[in-house]
Amino acid sequence: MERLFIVTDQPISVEEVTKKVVRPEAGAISNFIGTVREYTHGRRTLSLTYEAYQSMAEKQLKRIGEEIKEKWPDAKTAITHRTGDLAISDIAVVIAVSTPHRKDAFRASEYAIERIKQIVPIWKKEHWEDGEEWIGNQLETEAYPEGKPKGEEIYD
Amino acid sequence: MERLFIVTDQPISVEEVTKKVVRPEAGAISNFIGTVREYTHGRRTLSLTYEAYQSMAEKQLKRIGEEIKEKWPDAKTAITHRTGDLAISDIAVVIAVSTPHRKDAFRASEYAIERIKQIVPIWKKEHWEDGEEWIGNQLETEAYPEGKPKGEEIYD
Amino acid sequence: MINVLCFAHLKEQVGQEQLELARDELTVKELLQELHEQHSIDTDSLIVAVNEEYADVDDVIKSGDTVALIPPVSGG
Amino acid sequence: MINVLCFAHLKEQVGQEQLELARDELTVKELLQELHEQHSIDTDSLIVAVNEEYADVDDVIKSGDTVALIPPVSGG
Repeated sequence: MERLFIVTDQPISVEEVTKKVVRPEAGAISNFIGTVREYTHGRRTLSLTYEAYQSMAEKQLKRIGEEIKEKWPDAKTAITHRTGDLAISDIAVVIAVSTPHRKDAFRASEYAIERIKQIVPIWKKEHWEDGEEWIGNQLETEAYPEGKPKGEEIYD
Repeated sequence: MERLFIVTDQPISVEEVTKKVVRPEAGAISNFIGTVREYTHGRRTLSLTYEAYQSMAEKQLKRIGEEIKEKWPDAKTAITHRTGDLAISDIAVVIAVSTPHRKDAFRASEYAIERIKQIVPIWKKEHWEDGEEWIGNQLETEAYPEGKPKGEEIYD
Repeated sequence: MINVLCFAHLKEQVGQEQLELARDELTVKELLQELHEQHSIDTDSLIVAVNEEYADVDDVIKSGDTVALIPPVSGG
Repeated sequence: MINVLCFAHLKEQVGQEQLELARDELTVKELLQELHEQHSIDTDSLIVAVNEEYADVDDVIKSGDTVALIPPVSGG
């Protein structure tokens, strides 16, 4: 059984993830590839470390695939996320979604990366020239979107 | 000098096209991959033949890259389109756009495939069980979008 | 006995990947209160997963469950 | 002499990749009229490229230019 949703400490092959969603019914594949960016808000990143709650993260990726299937029934999704130490330009995540027509592929692929940033237990530590820090809630919003408990609100 | 805009009769490597746009300033890459779909409107396609006015097609692909640069100044684009005989699930086109942030990558990648279908002199012949035909104007619209002469209107 | 998994800055703060609570049963809310008192963990922005599913504040955790403290995620 | 490139169904219809017109200078519109009359080409949905750039109906084609007949495209 092919594994469509993977969290791994090995480098990710775009080709390999993409191949999983190629099929006769599909005419379009949209990939999203997240790479390590050197500058964020003018601050230079030297490297990143990703840590995951691996078993749950894979479950959540699978859940995103199921959500996509509900919204775009003809879509097939594969996602691989990397963990460990990454250098600038290294690939952190590869999403591949195939659909019969292109618009759905773009929409579903974008949906997948938004959801990853919401509900998948993976954390990023940025290493700068003058320090390092675990980054939380990249969406820079206090309220958590649906599908995930509401954080402080829930537990207050 | 790396060639970013290519029309070729050789199989396309997603990895190779993608690598051209990886760079430290980018955190996001959106690929679009067009594959040969077996069924269109219930009709079974056996194979496709793509023919191109190669030199002009590469110029037009380059033009699309320039249009993207105008709309999304931080974007870098690479496109390879294949010609010749393709089987079901073969890759016809690979687009890769890298940007600092993900939304621009998705938008620009989608823009690129829309423009390819408008202004790049490449033609598709569909081979069915009961015949074959050159397909024109996939957008199924009479009026041509801007950036391309208006067809019959112009010459009437 | 309940095992609690820690990740990211929590793991560094607590100094270990796992905490053990000598309890047979408690709610998520009670767990967070206890962690706050005993380990000085700031539970304000934490979400709790029980057996790899996000849990509600009133959900009951039992001995043998796998509990994880999930700070705001930052993958992708 | 003006060379005219044909693609896709036009190439098959005309039976060759290239047509030759013994003219020194003419407009795109005149070219299309001539192709319609001499080769029965349906020019209704054609666009003309001159030296690899899409051309306007009043653009002038001169001997030595590379002209291409572009049916509606279907790449991607």
